[in-house]
Amino acid sequence: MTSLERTFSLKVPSATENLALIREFVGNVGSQAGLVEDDVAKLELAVDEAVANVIEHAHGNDSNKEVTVRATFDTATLRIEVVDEGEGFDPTAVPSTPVEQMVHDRRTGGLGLRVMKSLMDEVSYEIIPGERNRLRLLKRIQK
Amino acid sequence: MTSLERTFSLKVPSATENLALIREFVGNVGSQAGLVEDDVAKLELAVDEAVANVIEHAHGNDSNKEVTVRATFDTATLRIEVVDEGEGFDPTAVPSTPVEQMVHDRRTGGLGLRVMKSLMDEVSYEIIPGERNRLRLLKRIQK
Amino acid sequence: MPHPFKVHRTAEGDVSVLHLEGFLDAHTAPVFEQAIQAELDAHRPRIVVDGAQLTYISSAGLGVFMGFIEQIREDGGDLKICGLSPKVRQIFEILGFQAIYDMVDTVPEAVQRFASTPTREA
Amino acid sequence: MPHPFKVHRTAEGDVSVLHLEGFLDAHTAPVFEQAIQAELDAHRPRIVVDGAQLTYISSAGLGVFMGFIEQIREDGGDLKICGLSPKVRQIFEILGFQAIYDMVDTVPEAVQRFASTPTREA
Ligand SMILES: Nc1ncnc2c1ncn2[C@@H]1O[C@H](COP(=O)(O)OP(=O)(O)O)[C@@H](O)[C@H]1O
Ligand SMILES: Nc1ncnc2c1ncn2[C@@H]1O[C@H](COP(=O)(O)OP(=O)(O)O)[C@@H](O)[C@H]1O
Repeated sequence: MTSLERTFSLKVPSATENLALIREFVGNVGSQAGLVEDDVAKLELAVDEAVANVIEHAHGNDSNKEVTVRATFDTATLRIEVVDEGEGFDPTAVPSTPVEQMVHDRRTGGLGLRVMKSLMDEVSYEIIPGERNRLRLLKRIQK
Repeated sequence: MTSLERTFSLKVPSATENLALIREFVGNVGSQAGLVEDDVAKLELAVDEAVANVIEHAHGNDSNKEVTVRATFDTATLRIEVVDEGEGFDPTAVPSTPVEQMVHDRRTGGLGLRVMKSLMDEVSYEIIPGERNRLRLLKRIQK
Repeated sequence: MPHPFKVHRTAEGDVSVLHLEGFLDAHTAPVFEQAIQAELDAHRPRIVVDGAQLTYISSAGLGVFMGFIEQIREDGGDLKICGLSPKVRQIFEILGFQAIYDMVDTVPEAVQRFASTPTREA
Repeated sequence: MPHPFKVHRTAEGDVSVLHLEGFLDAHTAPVFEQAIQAELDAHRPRIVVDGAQLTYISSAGLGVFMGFIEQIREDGGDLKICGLSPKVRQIFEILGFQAIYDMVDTVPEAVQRFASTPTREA
């Protein structure tokens, strides 16, 4: 008996040096799920953005905290969950400033969310203040 | 404040197709821990042997079960724990038959434990029947 | 994974060429940031970034391009990008960076652009 | 990681050469097992295993070598191993396999061994 759903999870110290390891992890799972090469690359980047935000914004670069990435796939979709224990934020309040304006303002950040949204089929946040914040990314598997 | 110890854990379906992913995981952690290249290769092989045993012997190739690999390092040592929920076994009862005899008997297995022991600095089992079995591998980090 | 990202500097006349190699992410972006800052500190604002060996870029890397371009142009220079693989270029384009940066195929082409159009309107 | 291991077959007279490529572990060992079984089924027990492109081997792969050698020699053939990288060869040696298998550097050398010493005492 084999169920159709497969779950993989990875927990690492909350530090940017682990982004490479996390990309390899989701890349491997993505390949195993049957994503085409181009979609594997998109998945790696979207998860990198998600985890980089947790490390910086939710965990304030405290490497004693941990980041958990969970990946689940069946034949149709691959879903990723990234959970943090930070204070949460209002993703709808993140402004979609044009890049020309951001350049003018000499911004060095503020691009992560839009990258995720353009690479994934669905991006959603579940924010439970003071408890946990969960970002879900979904990629449909091309047949 | 940064503690000296770093812990990484990976949980995947108990199936041999995940051995490659597990090797990459421990390889990445081993490099980050500061193991020399040759020791990283030894670590990958030892963990592969440990997990292959769990998949085959403890979990009977049931991919609905899960394997957890935990890696912890400080500046001196890298420790790996592989936990299974199988029936356990008596590692001291595994015979150390000479390979010449095994060849004669047309054995296709029985080499995993000796591979682990020759590659790692310490190999120990903690068997709690009916509860969980934990294999620990330890590799000292060369300075 | 030791040293997943490197910057190697060469020069063509008064144009500095920064050759990027490997993975440019939130972990390695500070290395790139320092390399550009070093050019500005040395009053060399004519910069070509050669991405031929750049395997990967995330928004943290793109943020370095975004944060410096105004300063570079104010200093009378520009930053031109060349050699991006289709995979990496795609990420620049998702964010509309082709409207802001000169992107060409090769280092000589990028250096040549400084002769024809020394600075570009920001 | 699709297709991490492959076996490619060539022949030199009545010697079959199996070229292994990639990662030979508990997942991929059955592929190697079937390749050897196919030689025995076709009554071609003179086998060279070329490991020049073999990146990795675990005990599951070594077990294939161990399980077949008696049958191969009984059938009047032998299995000779060539081209192993130092990293892979080290694993064979940890287990004392050099006492059981002829291990040489190149495919021609391995094929040549069949001319000089057609079968080896098991
Ligand atoms: N996991 C998170 N926890 C708290 N705040 C977050 C989180 N993710 C994103 N944010 C907030 O949303 C903003 C926009 O994020 P993003 O588009 O990824 O750009 P950047 O991270 O470069 O600032 C961040 O600056 C931060 O304030
Ligand atoms: N995690 C485990 N659970 C139960 N039995 C095990 C486990 N690991 C090893 N064994 C037993 O020990 C034996 C020797 O293991 P090993 O030396 O790795 O060779 P192999 O796995 O190829 O048989 C196995 O055949 C099995 O009976």
